Amino acid sequence: MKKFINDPADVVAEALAGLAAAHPDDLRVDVSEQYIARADAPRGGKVALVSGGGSGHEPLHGGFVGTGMLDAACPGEVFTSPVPDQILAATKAVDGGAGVVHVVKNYTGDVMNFQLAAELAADEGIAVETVLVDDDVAVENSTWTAGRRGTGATLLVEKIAGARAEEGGKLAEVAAIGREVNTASASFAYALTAGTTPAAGRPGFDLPEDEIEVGVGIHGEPGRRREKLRPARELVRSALDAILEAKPVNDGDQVIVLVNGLGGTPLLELYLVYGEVATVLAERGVRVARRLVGNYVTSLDMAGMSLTVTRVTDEMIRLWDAPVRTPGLRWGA
Amino acid sequence: MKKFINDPADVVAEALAGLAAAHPDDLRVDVSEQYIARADAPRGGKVALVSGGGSGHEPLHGGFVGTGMLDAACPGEVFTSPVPDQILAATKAVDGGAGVVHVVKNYTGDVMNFQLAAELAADEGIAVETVLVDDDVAVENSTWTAGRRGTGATLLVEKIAGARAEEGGKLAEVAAIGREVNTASASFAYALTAGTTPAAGRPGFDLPEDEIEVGVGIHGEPGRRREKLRPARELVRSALDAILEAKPVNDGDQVIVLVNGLGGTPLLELYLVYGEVATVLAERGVRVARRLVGNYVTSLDMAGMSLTVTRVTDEMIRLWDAPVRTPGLRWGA
Amino acid sequence: MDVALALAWLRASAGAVAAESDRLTRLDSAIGDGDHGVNMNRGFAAVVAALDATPPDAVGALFVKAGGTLISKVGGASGPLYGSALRALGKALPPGPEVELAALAGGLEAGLEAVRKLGGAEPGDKTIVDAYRPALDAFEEAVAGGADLAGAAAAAARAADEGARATTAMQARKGRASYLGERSIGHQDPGATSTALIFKALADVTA
Amino acid sequence: MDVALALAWLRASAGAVAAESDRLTRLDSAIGDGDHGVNMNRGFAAVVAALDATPPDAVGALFVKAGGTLISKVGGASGPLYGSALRALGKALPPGPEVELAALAGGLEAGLEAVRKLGGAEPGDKTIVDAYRPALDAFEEAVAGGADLAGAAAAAARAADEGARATTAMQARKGRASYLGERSIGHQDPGATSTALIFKALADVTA
Ligand SMILES: Nc1ncnc2c1ncn2[C@@H]1O[C@H](COP(=O)(O)OP(=O)(O)O)[C@@H](O)[C@H]1O
Ligand SMILES: Nc1ncnc2c1ncn2[C@@H]1O[C@H](COP(=O)(O)OP(=O)(O)O)[C@@H](O)[C@H]1O
Ligand SMILES: [Mg+2]
Ligand SMILES: [Mg+2]
Ligand SMILES: [Mg+2]
Ligand SMILES: [Mg+2]
Repeated sequence: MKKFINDPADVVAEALAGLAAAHPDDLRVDVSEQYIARADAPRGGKVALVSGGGSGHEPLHGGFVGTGMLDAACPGEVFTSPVPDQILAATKAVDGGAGVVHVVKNYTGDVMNFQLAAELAADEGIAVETVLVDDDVAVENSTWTAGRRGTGATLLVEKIAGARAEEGGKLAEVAAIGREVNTASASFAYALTAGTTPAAGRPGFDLPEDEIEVGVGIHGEPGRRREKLRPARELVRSALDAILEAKPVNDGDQVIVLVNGLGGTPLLELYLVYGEVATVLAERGVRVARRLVGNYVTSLDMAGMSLTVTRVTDEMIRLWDAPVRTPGLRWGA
Repeated sequence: MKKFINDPADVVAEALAGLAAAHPDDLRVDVSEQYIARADAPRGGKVALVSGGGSGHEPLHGGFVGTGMLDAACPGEVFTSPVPDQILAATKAVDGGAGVVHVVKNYTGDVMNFQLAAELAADEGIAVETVLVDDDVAVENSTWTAGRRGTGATLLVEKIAGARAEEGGKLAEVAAIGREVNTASASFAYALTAGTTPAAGRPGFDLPEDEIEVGVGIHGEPGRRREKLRPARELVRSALDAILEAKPVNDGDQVIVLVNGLGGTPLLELYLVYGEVATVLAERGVRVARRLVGNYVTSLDMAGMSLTVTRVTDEMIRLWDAPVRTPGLRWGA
Repeated sequence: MDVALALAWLRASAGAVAAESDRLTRLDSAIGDGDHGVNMNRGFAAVVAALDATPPDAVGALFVKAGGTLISKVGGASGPLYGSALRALGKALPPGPEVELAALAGGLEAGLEAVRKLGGAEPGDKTIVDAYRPALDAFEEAVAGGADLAGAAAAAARAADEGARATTAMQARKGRASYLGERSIGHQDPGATSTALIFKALADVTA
Repeated sequence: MDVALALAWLRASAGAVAAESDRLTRLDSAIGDGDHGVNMNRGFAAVVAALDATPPDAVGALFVKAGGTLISKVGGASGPLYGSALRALGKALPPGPEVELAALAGGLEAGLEAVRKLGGAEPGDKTIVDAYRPALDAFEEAVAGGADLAGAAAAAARAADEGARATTAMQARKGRASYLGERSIGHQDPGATSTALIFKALADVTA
């Protein structure tokens, strides 16, 4: 394993220190409690958004803390959900009295740790609403699984619900639009290589030179099946078939599309992929209102990509367009 | 080789089509002449900035076209400089009558092709100033080399000179500040792995599991030497030694720092690296006025990183802070 | 079981988890995200450190503290699950520096109940439950048959190990491994494996 | 040399470059950026296509067109260098559908001069010049010694190949390979190698 790190055990803490040093004006990083908060939090009367999950998905979530998006993020160890103490500390630190929304990706560990934290927060009199993100349609049979994973749609939920909170939305409203965005979203991912966690020191799986993993999540876990590598245009078509079957989009509906790299895929390829996505969606009469292309919800250095399609209302587009000022996503500010 | 592409020969053209589809309002992509221009170019009376180089360095340069930065970019084939025809076409397309600045990275191919293009543009009555970027201090002996390579500082030159042009700077002024930024900059890079060009289909070089290339450029070429992998804090210290020796920074001077991933390095590691940089610079009494951490000047999927330190004036900081609205860099707009 | 034995059990568990950390992580790489060994190791090392710092003087309090430490330090699925199990075990025990065998059996039952409540896993889902359930059955059967703690723990350890091995043939229905569908078959479950290590540690310290 | 022969030469060069494309790229991977074969192939394929589309009726015009096509299609260092060389060769030739041997020798000299002027490389810098210079010397010497085009081309091809081989021992002072410092020693220069292919193509079509 070759990485720009010191001791593998210190990666998360040291990266957090670097994030703090890199954004002294915008972020406040509590290194001992291990959370990242907006420098101006808590803001009285504003609903706060807290998210978190394993590290290794950067810029998610720490890179999405700031005006118009998250109030705090709790990074766990690499690919390991944060612990309740951390989540509770972050929740208390950013609560402005109007309640806190927890944005939780649907993984057993995240769900349980956030649930424990929410119970503790409730004990301290903080109103918490949880928005569960489960957009990954590669997970097919929910009676045989822990349910669909939360992946790319997390960015959309955090951006759109974050904008609603920023403009003064109430706790129930912020949570409601977050849930609507999740319901309207579907994602599908491919991996060409596995990522390497600093602690394990070797790739999560080995793939022959001509095979890919189909339907992977963002934790280096293998996918549903292996297939031979195919041209990008075929992979895009298969992924969009799965996405549009799970969450149908009607003629004339508007969508936001996220073409997301899993960390080791060059932007050159992601733009090529977006070109294929645009072609297929145009064929099907889907109107792409907004799109984002880049490495946003990553899996360390995995070469791979995910597609997310979210059917959006005009209201969601308005909130998507609202100013955002975070290390990982910024416009209008 | 596993990549999200169709035919390797079509990668650049198809990625360009994807870029065009992804930014319909902001960019105008001429697929046949192969350049990317601001949708609102030419702007009468504004000095235009044109850059370009091989593809595979995204978001450089195409991702830096937009308000406050480049007016046009010419992507060549992967790692191959663009041809004069392309550069001439882009230069003519964005010339607003106030002249055009060519930002050229110091590689034999880029220099020659831009030189031929500048001669052709002059023949057509367009005033062209060339700003040569050569910040890579890993290239030591210039009588034995083609001179220092242009790497990370290109982003700073394009941002700061682009801001000067946006606010109405004259041709000579825009070129002058671009050259000053270059002179004030030094960069140094390490590679952990080689990138794979779609056409070659295999990594540019092989590295044992415990060795790194020291002093690489951004084209997958091997560096000055190989070394054993060392902890990030030592690599950072060595790189900053080379940088500060080449371009001394005095106590109290202000700098902008770029911690740049070469494409396959997770943000987690880049932030960790920034933490080390901040520590070393603080020890040396250097004031970091601004910093940027991410994958900006890449070498396909190479796992690697470069550090760039630019000694800046207050004027440069003002121009750095000015609004920019491009696919790859955006703030204040 | 007295405080010293409870402490010895957790220490032995920490040692076993440390020694087998790579194996747990490898199992988790095959059908999960490759962190189970690291997670367990971090958690049990913290448990030992916390108990060493301020050793509780009641068995129940000791397990409550151990469970709370796991919850605070591990994260992931295993942190809340093992943490809640130990907390429930501790809370179910009568106060005092020593507890009877029957009380311990009841506490272990409460621990399993906590895992089931939090994670919703049934036997056969390829989880911790598939080692914990048979271990507890064997423990209770041995106790009913008149065995002492050593005998019951030995029976439980054997059953836990068999249970863990039996997960190889199962298709996961809970946790990350479930995303693999049929591909989860053929690999032993990391969590069931660490559960077997913990029951073996109990057998070792009581033997 | 008449138009047909000039065309045959460029066709043969295109064929050689295509056949050796992988080797050129491999050489360029060792000390450059791994695109020389692809670059040359793209360029010469375009040259053949352009000349097939509208065949010029003068030798000079043919080379000017070929050079312009390389400049327009290749990019990198080799595009402007080879392109300028062919343009200069073409411009130096007298008009008409056929040129004398002496004029061709002069044209080749002008081509080398263009490479030197644009790239500034000296012999020994490990570039195109290290195959081109000795090839031209051998060509001129053969012509001075009374050889015909076939004889001169054969001598040039041999010298170019030797010159290309000799670059292996050199440390690069120009182009990307120069960044490697001493590590550039021990690898044959891709550009010198493609120059040798082009002179061999001339020998082949005139033999
Ligand atoms: N719902 C559940 N109930 C019981 N055990 C579970 C459940 N989900 C996961 N597990 C156990 O957790 C183990 C994985 O733990 P670990 O790797 O530490 O956490 P994570 O899956 O979050 O990375 C699995 O092998 C499984 O035995
Ligand atoms: N200044 C120069 N003068 C002559 N030849 C040069 C010069 N610089 C580079 N070359 C030649 O160009 C070759 C590389 O060409 P190519 O790989 O196509 O371009 P690039 O280096 O831009 O990728 C080198 O092997 C060398 O022979
Ligand atoms: Mg985990
Ligand atoms: Mg090149
Ligand atoms: Mg795990
Ligand atoms: Mg090359």
